Amino acid sequence: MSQYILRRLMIAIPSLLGISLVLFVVLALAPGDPFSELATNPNVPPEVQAALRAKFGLDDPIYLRYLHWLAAMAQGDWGFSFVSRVDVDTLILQRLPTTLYVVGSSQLLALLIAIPVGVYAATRPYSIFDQLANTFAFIGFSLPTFFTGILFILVFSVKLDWLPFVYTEVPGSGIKWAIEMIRQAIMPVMVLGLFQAASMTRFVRSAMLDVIRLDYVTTARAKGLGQAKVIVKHVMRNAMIPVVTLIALQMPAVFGGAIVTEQIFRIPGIGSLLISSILANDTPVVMAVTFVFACLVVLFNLIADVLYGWLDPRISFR
Amino acid sequence: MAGLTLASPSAERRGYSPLRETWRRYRRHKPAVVSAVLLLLLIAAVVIGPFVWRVSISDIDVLAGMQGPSLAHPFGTDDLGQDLLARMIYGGRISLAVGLAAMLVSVFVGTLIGALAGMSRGALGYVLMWLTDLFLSLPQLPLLLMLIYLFRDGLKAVFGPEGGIFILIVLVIGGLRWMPVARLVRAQFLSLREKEFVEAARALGASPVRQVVRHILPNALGPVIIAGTIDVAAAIIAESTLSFLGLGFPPDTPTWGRILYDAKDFLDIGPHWALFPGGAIFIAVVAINFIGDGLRDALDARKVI
Amino acid sequence: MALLDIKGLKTHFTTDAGVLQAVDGVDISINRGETLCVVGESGCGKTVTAMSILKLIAMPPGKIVEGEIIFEGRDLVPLSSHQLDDIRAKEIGFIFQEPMTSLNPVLTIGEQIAESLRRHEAVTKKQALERTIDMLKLVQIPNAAGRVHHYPHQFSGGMRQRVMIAMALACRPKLVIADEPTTALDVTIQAQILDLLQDMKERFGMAVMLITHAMGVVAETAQRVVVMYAGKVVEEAPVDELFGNPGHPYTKGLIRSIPRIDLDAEHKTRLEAIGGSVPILINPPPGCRFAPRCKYAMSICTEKEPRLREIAPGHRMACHLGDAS
Amino acid sequence: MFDNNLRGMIDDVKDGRMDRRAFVKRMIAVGLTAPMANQILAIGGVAMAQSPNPYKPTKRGGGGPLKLLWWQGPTLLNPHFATGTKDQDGSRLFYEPLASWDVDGHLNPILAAEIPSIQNGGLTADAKTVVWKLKPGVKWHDGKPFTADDVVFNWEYASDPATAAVSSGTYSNMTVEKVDDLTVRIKFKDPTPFWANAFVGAYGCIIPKHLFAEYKGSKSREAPNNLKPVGTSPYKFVEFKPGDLIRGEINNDYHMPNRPYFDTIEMKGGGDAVSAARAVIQTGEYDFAWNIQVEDEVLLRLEKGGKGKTLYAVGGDIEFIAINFTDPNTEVDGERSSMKTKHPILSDPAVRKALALLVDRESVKKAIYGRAGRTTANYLNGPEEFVSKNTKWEFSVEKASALLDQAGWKPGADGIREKDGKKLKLLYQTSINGPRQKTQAIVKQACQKAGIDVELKSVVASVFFSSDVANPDTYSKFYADIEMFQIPMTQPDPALHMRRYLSRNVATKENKWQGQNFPRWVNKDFDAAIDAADTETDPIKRADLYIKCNDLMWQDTVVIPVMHRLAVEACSNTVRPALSGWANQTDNLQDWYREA
Repeated sequence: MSQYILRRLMIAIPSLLGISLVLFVVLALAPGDPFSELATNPNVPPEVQAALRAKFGLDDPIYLRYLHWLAAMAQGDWGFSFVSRVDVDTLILQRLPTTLYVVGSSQLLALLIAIPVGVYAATRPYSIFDQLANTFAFIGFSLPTFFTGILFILVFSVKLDWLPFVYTEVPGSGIKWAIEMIRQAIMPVMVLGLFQAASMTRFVRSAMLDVIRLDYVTTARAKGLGQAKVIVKHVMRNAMIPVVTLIALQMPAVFGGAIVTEQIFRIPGIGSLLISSILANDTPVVMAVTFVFACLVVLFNLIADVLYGWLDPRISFR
Repeated sequence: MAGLTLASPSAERRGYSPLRETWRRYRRHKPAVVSAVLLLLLIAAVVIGPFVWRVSISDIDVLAGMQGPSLAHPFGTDDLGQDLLARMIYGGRISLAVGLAAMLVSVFVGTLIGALAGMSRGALGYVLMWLTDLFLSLPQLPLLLMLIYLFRDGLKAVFGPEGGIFILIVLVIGGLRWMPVARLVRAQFLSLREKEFVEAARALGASPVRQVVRHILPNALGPVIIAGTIDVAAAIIAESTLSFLGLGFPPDTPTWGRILYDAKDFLDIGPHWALFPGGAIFIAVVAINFIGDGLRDALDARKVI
Repeated sequence: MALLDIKGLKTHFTTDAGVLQAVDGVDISINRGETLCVVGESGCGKTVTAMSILKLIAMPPGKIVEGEIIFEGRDLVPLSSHQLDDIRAKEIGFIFQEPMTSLNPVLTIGEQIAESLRRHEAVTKKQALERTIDMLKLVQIPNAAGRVHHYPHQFSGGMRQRVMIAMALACRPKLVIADEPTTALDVTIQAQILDLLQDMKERFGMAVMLITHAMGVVAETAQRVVVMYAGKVVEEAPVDELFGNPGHPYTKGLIRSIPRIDLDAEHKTRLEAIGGSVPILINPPPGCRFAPRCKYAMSICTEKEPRLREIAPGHRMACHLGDAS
Repeated sequence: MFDNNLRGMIDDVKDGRMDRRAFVKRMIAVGLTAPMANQILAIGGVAMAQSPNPYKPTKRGGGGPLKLLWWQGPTLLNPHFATGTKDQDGSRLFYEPLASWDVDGHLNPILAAEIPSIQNGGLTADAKTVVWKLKPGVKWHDGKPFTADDVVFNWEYASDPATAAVSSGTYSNMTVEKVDDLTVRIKFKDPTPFWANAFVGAYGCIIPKHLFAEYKGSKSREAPNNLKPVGTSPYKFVEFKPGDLIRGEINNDYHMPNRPYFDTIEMKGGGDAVSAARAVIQTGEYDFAWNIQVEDEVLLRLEKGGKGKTLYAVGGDIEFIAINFTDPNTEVDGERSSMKTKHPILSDPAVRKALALLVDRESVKKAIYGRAGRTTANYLNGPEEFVSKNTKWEFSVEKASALLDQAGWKPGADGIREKDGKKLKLLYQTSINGPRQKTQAIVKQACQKAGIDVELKSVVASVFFSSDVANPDTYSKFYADIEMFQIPMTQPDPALHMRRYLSRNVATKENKWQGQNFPRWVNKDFDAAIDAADTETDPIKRADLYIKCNDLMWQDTVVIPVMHRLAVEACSNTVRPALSGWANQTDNLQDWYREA
């Protein structure tokens, strides 16, 4: 097993280099200018904007900029944001905890909903509960998060005035501070969690239905283990293999943050940083975020494969 | 019941054809049939609509702004007084086309790459997986920005302003959703190709292609169909999220996603404006998913119906 | 008093094409320590009967519409699946036909056997493991202690069937139902499995209901035989009586279709096959269901359904042939 | 006639026969803005009266938190690097200029002891030198004293090209010398009537020399205090997360009495304009929201049962449609919209006039901008004295069609007009923004009624306003027939605003499309008038010259003004902000307070 992991990691390095090259070319080719806001400001003569572009080497040929980036990256310098004029790694590390906290807990909420609902719906196919679960799943992933986000704000903040909808992270401690932190995270986590739970429920239900019909389930029931034990120990144990792999594949999305939700609730996460940098074509930041994202994708693909092998004894590691 | 071979009725059959058999099993799945009818109705409404409802999509009448459903405007009007029904019909064509085309692109490409990676024993598998990882980590926005910037003029010259951007959007949305399907198919292939029936086919001299098409693929269809049907919803929503970020179709092309986006700030003033596009997307997505369910049960020989 | 007494059991399945009467009024009884064989072509309802005993059929679409299943004086039909759990594997063990798919691929065989022990007997994990290893030795699995932690895909078909037997017998049930345990295995392994079953029966004195479609297996193992056709019992008799003096035309047909290796070349006759095929059990025609394929069919056969009646001590048959005499 | 009449009045004020307020009122009646009227007084020898805002609180602090919402979060806190107004607003929380414009258009001294004028010797008659006297006893947040050295250093820091400061434009062609610890002299190379630019307002904020001295020039980006500002403002720095949150707390030894009122200040970034308005007006979660570019209908609805209202400040920002005088579709030696070409359709003045008639400004106001917009025919809409009265606008499809018919554009089979084989088709591009897209739709429909086929195009803002030479979609390349966007007026003076359209400023490939005259309009009279106004010290003549320039642009339909846009803010009912049309929202932060 460890030999297999080592081999996969060795392959990951050139693969990441290739990915970083393609990413850089895509970003360099994409039009846009971090100093665009200066254009219509009469106080700032155009030469200033051009001088800034030259100073940050925006007009150099692409391969040169990539080599600079790679050399800097090798020495651990993740680059310098044009828009905030601050080192990129401080920018990302500042926002990472928020993303992990909000998006992470929404993924958790999604799982806590999807697995029980999916399993229960699969044990009673076409029952009332199953139909309801299906319908809510469809509602879940057919409404975009920007729509449900605003709906939640209108209902819970404006009409009922239960929850604040502007997310501000103020350092502090104590119960009151903790409660406040939770109160303001409820809506974004709900919006994001329900959206992710929707498609996850359908996968869990489908995986369960595939397994529940198999012979060894009848064998298990013939042992008088009782419905609950049969479902948990025998059916779920098998049905969860593809589901666990799917969850592992979605983990990078946790880092990528939820662009739309972070925009609506003003959550200072990686998602909103990514969007503002992309729209302002702040290449170093976008490059850093997407490169970390690529590393996570490769890492979690490996984790998914290892998980698959560990969970399913039939898969041997060649 | 499992593993029990029921005595299936053996009355003489009018010549067994897989298609008729699939249709017979599909008909068993009530919601799937209802959804198929619903989807056809939706498509018909969107295609024939303009000839029936002749109101233009861009007539601005500021005084008639934000009116609820009425006889003159069955779906009401938006803040510029434009008729929402006409815009929904016009936009529906594009939204449905984007959804379906993107799903077909993602399922086809995903299955192709997944199968190749799943079947290959050597380097090809790793190369394809590298490609999948690459596409998984490409951020959709800058790619779209770059593609628009590089190809828009060329496509516009060939297909006209709207056609050009339509193809671009479909390719980008479809072209960036195949990776999960590819991974799913690869995982299925890895386990299925070890199965005895595939070895048997191989023993009978079946070429790798035949093994894949005739034997492995039909068994791997379940999750692919599920992923495909979820993709349609994701594609329609991705198109609307693009307008949320200010990209996508030119402003005067009212796709459902675009209308929903424009309506989001007026939810408390004119909820009708957001309800119709939201509802339309919901119906389309539910229909397509139930059809997916029906198809999966119909095509899955192991499920006795 | 019989260990198990099935009276007038009817198990029907609602399907698109109508109600499928898979089991339509079956009476079977087994005494303690007896080996009963239930034989018949596939699709005659023998497996559904067996599965109905422990309600292992999926309900819906299946449903026990009528009849009683008296086990040690207690009717199992009204019991809920939850109440049946105390009887499953503890009182009545089950051995399935398809060893390749009847074991959970992701659990070790040791775990799958031990869980049944832990469920029904107050044993600690360690004791359960020891008894599991003993069982595996009993069913002649080499290096049992080593292989107890292996997974099903690491065993051959024959070995897996031995594991199934170990699993079924772990709690010393009074009755073991084996649903065509050897059909999926090749002949040499088949004989070993049948011998193993025989040893187990003698060691634990349990009753065995062996379901098969192979008359050869019946001849070799059964003490009493029940012949089923199209959801009904057509003949029941001790094994020697049945082979010696078969009454029902269907039973005669079955016996004649056994290839005889004991006869020398001249006496060999062409094998006789029974024409036609098993009828559809959706609103079947009145009268005897074998009539369309029966050489001796008379007009009454297509009108009135023959009842089981005794034609010799312990030998019953449902056929109008004897009526006239 | 006009001049001596004015001179008479100035003398009356000087010797007390007429009080200042009466003079300013007479000036506005004549068409001068308050800021300009005050400067005339200053130059005319009358000291500019400081009308302090009616700041009511009688003691410092005790006002609790002040929570601000900027839907574009500031990304850096160094005023000299501030790319957008959002960054200026962020820096202004902690740094202060010598003076800022207040709501009445007066220069309000902040770090300066008094406003320079002829009387106090601060100004010279030839408008070439300005002397600022600094307020004594002012301390930086870290306790160090604020002296003239800091002011001189800021000039050196900004004008050094290696610092790559964005404010270098404000500090070019001048020299700043230290007279003594509390006085500074600015010498302009040539007479600048509008002297109140350096060290005033957003770009005039002063950073401490003792913290930034060794980070002048190329090392400017490493300065630790770029992210931890130490200024002189009423609030001390606590925390900053770029693009998200800025927090500050009360500066107890602030150099103004009874100020600031609030104990802590928080500026939260991100989100969009509508939800910002909701957070202030509907749920009252925040006290103030910046730049609410939202349909008036939505704002009216929010204000109904709300906890806040919208505030408007009149400035000079203009949203307009520019006409391309060159041909964007033919390439001449590698350059489209090249000066060697003439626009096949729009070079005909009749067509331009017709197009102007097809912009339905009333509908745009009603459906989109509402109270935040005023219909206008002028490109120059502020300060008052420069606003021309001789222009008017009209919306009439019939007149437009008639004009087009006379010009030889006959409607073809498909209703689109044609003239010798060419179809009347226009590409109308703008940057992506909700209200703008709706304006495009309104204009497109009117054009279609008049037989003009309009194709709409919208470009991402960072691409549209980019100066990247390779990017075809920038406004300065103007690869379209007409384009629409907004140019703000950042100071109460038209010089910078109008100079853009000088013939010599035309955007071409040679100057890498940096020329500000993107319509590529060439007009000799306009050039002459602008050059004259640059050196004209007599404010009346100067005003007339700019009005003439505005009228020239109107007659020749160089641009079609769509909306004179006001600055829109959302504010809670209890907070009293000090806002001005001529300054950024946080420029007078020290005077904000809350009234129950």
